[in-house]
Amino acid sequence: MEKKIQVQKETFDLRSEYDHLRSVSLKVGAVVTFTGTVRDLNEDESVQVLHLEHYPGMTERELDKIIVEAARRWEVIAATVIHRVGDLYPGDEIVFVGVASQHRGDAFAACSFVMDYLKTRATFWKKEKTQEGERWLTTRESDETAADAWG
Amino acid sequence: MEKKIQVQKETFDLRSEYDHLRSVSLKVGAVVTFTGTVRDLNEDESVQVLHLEHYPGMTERELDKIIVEAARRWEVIAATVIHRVGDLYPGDEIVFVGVASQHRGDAFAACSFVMDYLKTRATFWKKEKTQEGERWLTTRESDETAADAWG
Amino acid sequence: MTVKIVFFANLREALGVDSVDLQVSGSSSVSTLISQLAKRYSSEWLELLTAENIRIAVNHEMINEDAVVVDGDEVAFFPPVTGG
Amino acid sequence: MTVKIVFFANLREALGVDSVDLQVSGSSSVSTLISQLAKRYSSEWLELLTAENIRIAVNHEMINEDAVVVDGDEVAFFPPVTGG
Repeated sequence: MEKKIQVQKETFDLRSEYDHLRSVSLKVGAVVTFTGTVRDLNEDESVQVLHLEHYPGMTERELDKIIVEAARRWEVIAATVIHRVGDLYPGDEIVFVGVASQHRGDAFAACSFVMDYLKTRATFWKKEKTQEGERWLTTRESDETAADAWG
Repeated sequence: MEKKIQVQKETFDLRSEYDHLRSVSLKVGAVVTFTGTVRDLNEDESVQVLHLEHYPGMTERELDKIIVEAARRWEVIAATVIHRVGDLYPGDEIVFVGVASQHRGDAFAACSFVMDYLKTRATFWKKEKTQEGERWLTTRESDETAADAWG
Repeated sequence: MTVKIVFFANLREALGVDSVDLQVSGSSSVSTLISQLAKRYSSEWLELLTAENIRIAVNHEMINEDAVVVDGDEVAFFPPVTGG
Repeated sequence: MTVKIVFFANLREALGVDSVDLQVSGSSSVSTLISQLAKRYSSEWLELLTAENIRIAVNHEMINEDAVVVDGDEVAFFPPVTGG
């Protein structure tokens, strides 16, 4: 399996990431990508800036483990996770997860599995800056439920 | 909901399609894309050309119905289906499905639902040209099962 | 009345034609159309168009051969779809 | 021995520092490190580092405060992660 894991301030280019996933093998028949963006309506306040912090070294290691676990459960030819940190604004891309497999079922399952884990278990902290001030976020219950559903 | 449905000979550009899906609303928080490519190992023969035929008018109408059904089941802000027809070669992109939603669960479910239906119920016919000659394909059982699983 | 009849995939290849305009008197069932086509072309058409796995659509909606078609309708015959 | 101690998110903000190098004699438990830090800085550190929701990692692996650290280890204190 080909793995690519990056935590970075810079944005990413969907087309380049997709091309990389496909280039790994002619056996690739399905590529599923997920792109998450900062929305402007978290809990009814107007989010102006979302600040993300990670633990360099540990975060990448955890993302690596999540990909390895996905590849243990499904057939994965290549997987990429790119997560941005720093100050992000509504509309900004925040996370990319891409999975290439022979068949679509594996690609869909592995991609959504990685996202569910990433949203809850990965070592990131988020601070929201709104008109009312700034506050560190806590894990959202809905995300916990999604991750637990994978058993 | 913003819908885009195209059946065409030309290939497509993932980045443009993604940009279109995102541009529909600032409420988009999740974009899931599926890209299917022609593999070179269908049923153990070396596929040289895959020829796809559709029923102009009827096929687009069915794709439209499938998207509408997905939007009835999940929250969908924008959805795109592009399917190629004509002669396709191993490595060629054959289908793109993209869904933009507020939340990732809806985007993943709607995108894989559309793909499962598309793979079995949409009005396409496929002819495989291998070294041993050419033959029209029949629906694969695995695809039927995937579509039936949605109830 | 005139109906347009279209064929797809291996059925199209077997018939050697992708579309036919057929004049019939008054509204007819699809079965009647098939008989007319067999009379005009050959009995092989009857066999191919009534084969067990052949699907029929009128104006892009799947129907069965008892359906009645009217002037201007488009009738399609095709083998089971294989999906995209 | 020397261990590097790092802090994240609101804990880092509360302590006002993101990393500390601490010299301790021989191998020590994380609890001992916390006591040393409280001695060096203030009793507020003891409170903040032993708060119920504080997680601890040694060399990027989650552990509890009974774990023993050795020379060159990196010890991290942080609030529950919120995910990406």
